[in-house]
Amino acid sequence: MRKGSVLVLVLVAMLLASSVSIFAAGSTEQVPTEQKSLSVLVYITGVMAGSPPYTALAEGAQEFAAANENVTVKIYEAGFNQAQWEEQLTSLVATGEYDVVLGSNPSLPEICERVGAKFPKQKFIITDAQKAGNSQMRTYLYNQYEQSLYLGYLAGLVTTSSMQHANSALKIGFIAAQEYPLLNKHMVPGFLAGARMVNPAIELDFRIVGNWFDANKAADLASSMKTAGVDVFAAIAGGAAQGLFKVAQEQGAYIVYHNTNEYKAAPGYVVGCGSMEQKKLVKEILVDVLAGTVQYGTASVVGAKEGYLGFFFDDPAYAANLPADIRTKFEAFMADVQAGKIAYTLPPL
Amino acid sequence: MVDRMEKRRVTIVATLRNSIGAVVIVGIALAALVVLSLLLSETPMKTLRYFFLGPVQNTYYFGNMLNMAIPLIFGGLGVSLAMRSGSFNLGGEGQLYSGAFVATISALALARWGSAGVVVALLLGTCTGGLLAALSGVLRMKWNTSELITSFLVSNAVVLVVSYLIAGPFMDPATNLIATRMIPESFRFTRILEPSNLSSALFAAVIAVLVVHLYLYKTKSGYELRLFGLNPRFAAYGGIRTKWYQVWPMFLSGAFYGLGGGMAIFGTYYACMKEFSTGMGWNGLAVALIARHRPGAVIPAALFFAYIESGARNAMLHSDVTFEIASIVQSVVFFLVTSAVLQKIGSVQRRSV
Amino acid sequence: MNPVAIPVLHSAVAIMTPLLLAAMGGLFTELSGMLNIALEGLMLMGAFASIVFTHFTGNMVVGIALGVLASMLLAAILGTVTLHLKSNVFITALAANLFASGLTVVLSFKLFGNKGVVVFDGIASLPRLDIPVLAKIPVFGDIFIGHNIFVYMSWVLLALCAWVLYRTPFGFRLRATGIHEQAMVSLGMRPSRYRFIAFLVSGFTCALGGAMLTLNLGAFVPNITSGKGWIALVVIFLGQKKPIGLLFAALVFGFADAFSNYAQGAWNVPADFILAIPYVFTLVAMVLFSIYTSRKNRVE
Amino acid sequence: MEHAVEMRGIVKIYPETGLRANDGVDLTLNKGQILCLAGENGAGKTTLMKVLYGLEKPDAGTISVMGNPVSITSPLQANRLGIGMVHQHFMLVDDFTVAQNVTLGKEPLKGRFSYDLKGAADAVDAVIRKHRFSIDATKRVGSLTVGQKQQVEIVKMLYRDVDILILDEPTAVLTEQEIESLFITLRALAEHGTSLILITHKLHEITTISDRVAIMRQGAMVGDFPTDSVDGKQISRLMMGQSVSLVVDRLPYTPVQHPVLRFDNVSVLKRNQQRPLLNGVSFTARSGEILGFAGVGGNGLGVLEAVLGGFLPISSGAIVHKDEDISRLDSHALRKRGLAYVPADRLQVGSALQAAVSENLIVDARNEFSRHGVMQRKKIEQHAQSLLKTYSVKGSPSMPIGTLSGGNIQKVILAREITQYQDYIVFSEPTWGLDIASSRFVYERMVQLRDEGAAVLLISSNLDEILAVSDRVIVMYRGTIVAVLESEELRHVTKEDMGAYMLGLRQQEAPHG
Repeated sequence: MRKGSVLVLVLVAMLLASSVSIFAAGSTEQVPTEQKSLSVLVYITGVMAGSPPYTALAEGAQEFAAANENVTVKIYEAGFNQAQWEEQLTSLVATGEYDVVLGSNPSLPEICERVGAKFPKQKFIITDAQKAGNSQMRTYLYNQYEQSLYLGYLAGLVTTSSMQHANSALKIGFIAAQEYPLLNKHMVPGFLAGARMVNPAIELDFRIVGNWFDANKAADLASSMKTAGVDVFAAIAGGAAQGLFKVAQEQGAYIVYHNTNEYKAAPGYVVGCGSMEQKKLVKEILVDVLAGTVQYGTASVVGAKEGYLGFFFDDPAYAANLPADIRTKFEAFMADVQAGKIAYTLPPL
Repeated sequence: MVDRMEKRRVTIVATLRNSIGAVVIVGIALAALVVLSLLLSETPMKTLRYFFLGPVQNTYYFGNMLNMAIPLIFGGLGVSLAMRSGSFNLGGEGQLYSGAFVATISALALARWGSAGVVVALLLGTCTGGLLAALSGVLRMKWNTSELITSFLVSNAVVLVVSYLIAGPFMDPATNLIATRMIPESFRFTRILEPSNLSSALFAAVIAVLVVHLYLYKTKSGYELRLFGLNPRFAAYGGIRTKWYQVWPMFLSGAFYGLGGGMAIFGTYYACMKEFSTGMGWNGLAVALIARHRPGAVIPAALFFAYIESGARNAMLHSDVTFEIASIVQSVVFFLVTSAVLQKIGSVQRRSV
Repeated sequence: MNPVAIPVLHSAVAIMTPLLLAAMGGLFTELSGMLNIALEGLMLMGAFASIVFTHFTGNMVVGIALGVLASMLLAAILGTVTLHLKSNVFITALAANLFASGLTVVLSFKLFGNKGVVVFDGIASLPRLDIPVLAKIPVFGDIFIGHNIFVYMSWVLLALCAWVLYRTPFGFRLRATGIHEQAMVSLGMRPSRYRFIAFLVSGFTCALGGAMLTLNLGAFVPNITSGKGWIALVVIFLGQKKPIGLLFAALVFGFADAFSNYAQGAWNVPADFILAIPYVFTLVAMVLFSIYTSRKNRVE
Repeated sequence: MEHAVEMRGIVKIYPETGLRANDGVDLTLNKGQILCLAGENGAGKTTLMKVLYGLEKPDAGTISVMGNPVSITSPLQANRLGIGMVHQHFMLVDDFTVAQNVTLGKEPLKGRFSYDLKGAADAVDAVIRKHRFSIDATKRVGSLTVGQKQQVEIVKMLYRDVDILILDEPTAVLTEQEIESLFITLRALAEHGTSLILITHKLHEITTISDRVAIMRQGAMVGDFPTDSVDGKQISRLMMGQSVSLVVDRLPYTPVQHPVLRFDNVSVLKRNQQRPLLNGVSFTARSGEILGFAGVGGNGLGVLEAVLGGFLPISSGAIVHKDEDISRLDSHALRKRGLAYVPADRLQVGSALQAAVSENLIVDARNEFSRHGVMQRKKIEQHAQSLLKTYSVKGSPSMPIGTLSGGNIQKVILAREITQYQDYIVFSEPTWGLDIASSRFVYERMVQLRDEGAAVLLISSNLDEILAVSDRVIVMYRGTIVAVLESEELRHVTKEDMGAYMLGLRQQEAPHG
């Protein structure tokens, strides 16, 4: 009891101290902040970790801010629960602190539309999404179908080749963390279509981890797929992709990777990486924002032709990992894609 | 007369002294937060201010905090009922999710029914949650399978199935969110604290607390349920249908989860999004345990929980605190919140039950 | 034997190992009379700390040892708060899980400037063993060979657990604590001490289970345990709280999971349904087992 | 003679209730002596012994053991000082063997870590044989009878080399034969130099076994004599402040009564057990009689209670109540037909300890106290008030029943069941652990019920009780009826005869109740 009283006293003192500090904080808040001409909110619909596009989005904005003194950036990671995205975005927008909200997710336009209705002055610029006709919003859709197409083509070349770990089965694999519309409608069909341009008999083995972090499950899946005859893999699996890299190295299988340079993740086994120029796009967008030349209300599709999707040809691993004949065929195909010579119909999202 | 005044004074003093424990817990949590902020935040003062004052700084945050408490209240009530009967329901996640899903698709199917449709849709969602939980109750009754584990397993499987249904057959083709179509306007609860998300579902939650309280303490069935929970052998001996009370409270528990899920959709989200309820089931359980299975205490426990949660979120929104730091702070609170030793500090006498 | 079955079963043996390890520690707390849902957090702590310490010390054995210590420290906090401050074990264990998931990421950021996947290049892969004796087992031999060292260690540990629980004074006292606390008190022994040790043991084995997850990959992925601690809890119950039962229960789950991995490629069924297989399979196993036990004791 | 134990001025106040359980108590125990510590329930005997055994910390007072002043803070230390205690409620782990229970906390080792199970069994077996107990060290404790379990408890202490042994109401659960052999054991122990303290409130036990008797009342020591210098009346007067006799007045038995409850060749079989739990049991309980069921624990009395209570379905045969077959009814249905029953286990079965007294009082009558599913609080309160008054229970309706003393809990249960009964009522071990005054109260009620015309079924392993109140007696052995004693025979039967039946040494031809 006596011991208890002492404890209570100590704690009450702590309580007082902390509440004083809170009020003190209230007063320090009044310190005048810099005159800001552009304040950007980068709204990450998920977490940056394990997501190259989100990381590039944030880094692009931060690098731009570093280069331009009058630009400030706040990065906010909203987490995976899409039901909470709107509420959090509303809270952020409600502060009125941000001139423009930058995001990258196909579902953001509808959320921003609703938030924007409450805050008519707020502007939104969203990549990886498509929505025209809203005067508060500007969207850029990466042509992920296209990237999957040429990565699929490369996978097709590899699986039909006589490379060391390529087998006779005409089977390629795709491991995804979870299913979502862009994946189901653009990436997976594009990947298969590209491979079938090499050989129409190629089959796709598509499997789901169930979450973005169970790398061991991804490894088990990859292992099982390998047994089933898969020799080239693609993965949209966040942190779980780590399991694929492991299996590829240990059991011998090739990987083509979307959106980022991952040759080093499994040296010798990652044979090709598609690039997505998110950072470049973000910087260009911000230049436009500063200049006041953003065409709100319009939507663009950006792909290889426009120079926002590409391939990491210049990494030495590319030349080291692939035989010359495959590279020649692939580079020719890539040139055709960039020239718009490859015919395909972009499925509706 | 004097005697009565004296009695009241003693009661007040006792109440005050008994609440010292709660103050101690809040104090330690605060202290932990201060320390953590100093360690992990670049702007600790700002962090603290948003953590503590954020949820109450304007109607928007305050309303959202109250709104967050609604499914917690329903879940907390459900778990309390199960625990009072000696059952443990670990399947809240799946029950809430499936309840929300069924309520949503029912609302979509019954779009023309108007307000009658609201009741039917919520009822269907409620029953879905209830039946899922009742399954575990039946397994326990028939073969003594641990309902704690089966409810957990059923829930895990159901979450995946519901997610499939949302992403597959029931997905709204017009949206890029993985979600069902939006429920009709006529099914949505009125917002009561614009611009926040708080809806009239709050009243339903408060009424539910009242109903559960009355049910437990004033009805024959509640009496039987409590006795079964306190001593199943005594209940059997007294002629109480023990088989029923292995199933019924589980049903109620799941039903409240399901209703909470439906309320979240009809009051806040308007469409059932994939995995929107992640964590709500567990939080409901935590609320029930903090409230020590007393329905009346579920409201303050849920508010406390929502306050901590939205304080953390506020600090994340407005200072440099990340989700992870917020969860560390929350964990410190949970380490201490049920401590009997801390709660007893200063208390006048030991209470029974 | 069916050519598909061997890789599936081989994979099942690997998948079951972290579950088995975590379940072993959980068995100690369970037998001491406490439901320990913190296995998940303890695993995560061990997973993170083991690989980080391996990275910094450059020695896997030392790394694992320190990782185990870190997990046991969290277990000690959990035990102290639960047993001495008399908190509800369920809530404190939830807190431990929350704490581990937050702390690992915060530390990962502080140490490596990265909140996501941290790849440790210098770490050698886990040694794989081919034990010739096992290969000679008819039909099933191939299933047991060529696993990493954790797999075999888990079997040794399981035997050790069984020995501790059933052949040492400590084991008897621990079990007595769970069955009849007052009997222990009446003989002058403190139940809380045995429960505390049980917490430490679960910290120990969960850390090993976690270490296998990260060291196997050579990387830390936030939340890498992704529910394995919970499944370990199911394994304890399905295994009837007996060491040998744990082995079979873990195998049931490991098999269901390996089978679902295989089935995703072989069946044309929505992946979510297939991902639900392990839970449904385990549920069915549990129900069948309880039907069996209740039949055995029924009045004719 | 040197004092084995000397306690001076022991004061123990329970902080929760402020109760002065021991108020300056002195006690001395001589070496090799058997001391009976006598007193009513709640007199403070158990508390005093718990202080001696290190389970309770005294607020004042000194203790010396073998002439040395000591402070005993834990049972472990008490063991080290050579003090052992056998609790009234067994502290045994059912899943362990006898040897494992006995050695728990003091296990023999093989090597440095390994528990020497074989060694433990041998060591325990040696203790068992030395003191001529009749238990098997390798048997699971869960499969033992109550008497055997008590032997395990005593062995547990002897294994620890105690020379001062405290036994808390050791005979409460034992049969006559078991008590007899227990006393022989205790005598032998005393002759070997062990000093013993027996807590009891049974007069004849005090006179049979003890060398000295110390009597407590309301937390104070009120007398301490060599046993041969006092008589039963004096002791009982000191214990209760007045003398109470257990003999109950009653009307003579009139045999022409109508049948109420009939068992017709009832058997209970369990799948995993070889021997049937009940084997072809037939009897008829008639109105206006007390039908006693005697037997040693583990021979079917408990099973009979479970069957009567509707907890255990029967495998074959029939149970008939008022010409209706009730064999298949569970306790819910039986209660609806008016079953009233006082269970043996009043804490685990007969009450919900954390629920209020008033809630405990209406469990089988809850329909009468609710309308349209809503409980009628006022009515329940009044009902409780009046019953508490009638049965002179010390306590209030809103208190959790667990805060009452054992005797008062039993009174609440009696009150509830007696108000509820319609034409038959089952009493199982109704006075287990109760003091004389409370026991007498129970007997009076039973006789009153019988005189009112109820069929009273009394299941008891206490032979004195059976013989004191039964009109007819059925003796059970291994699940079968071995003897039926009609009221005529009961007058002549000796305890030894009964014991022979109960132990299966003798059997009537084709007994039929």
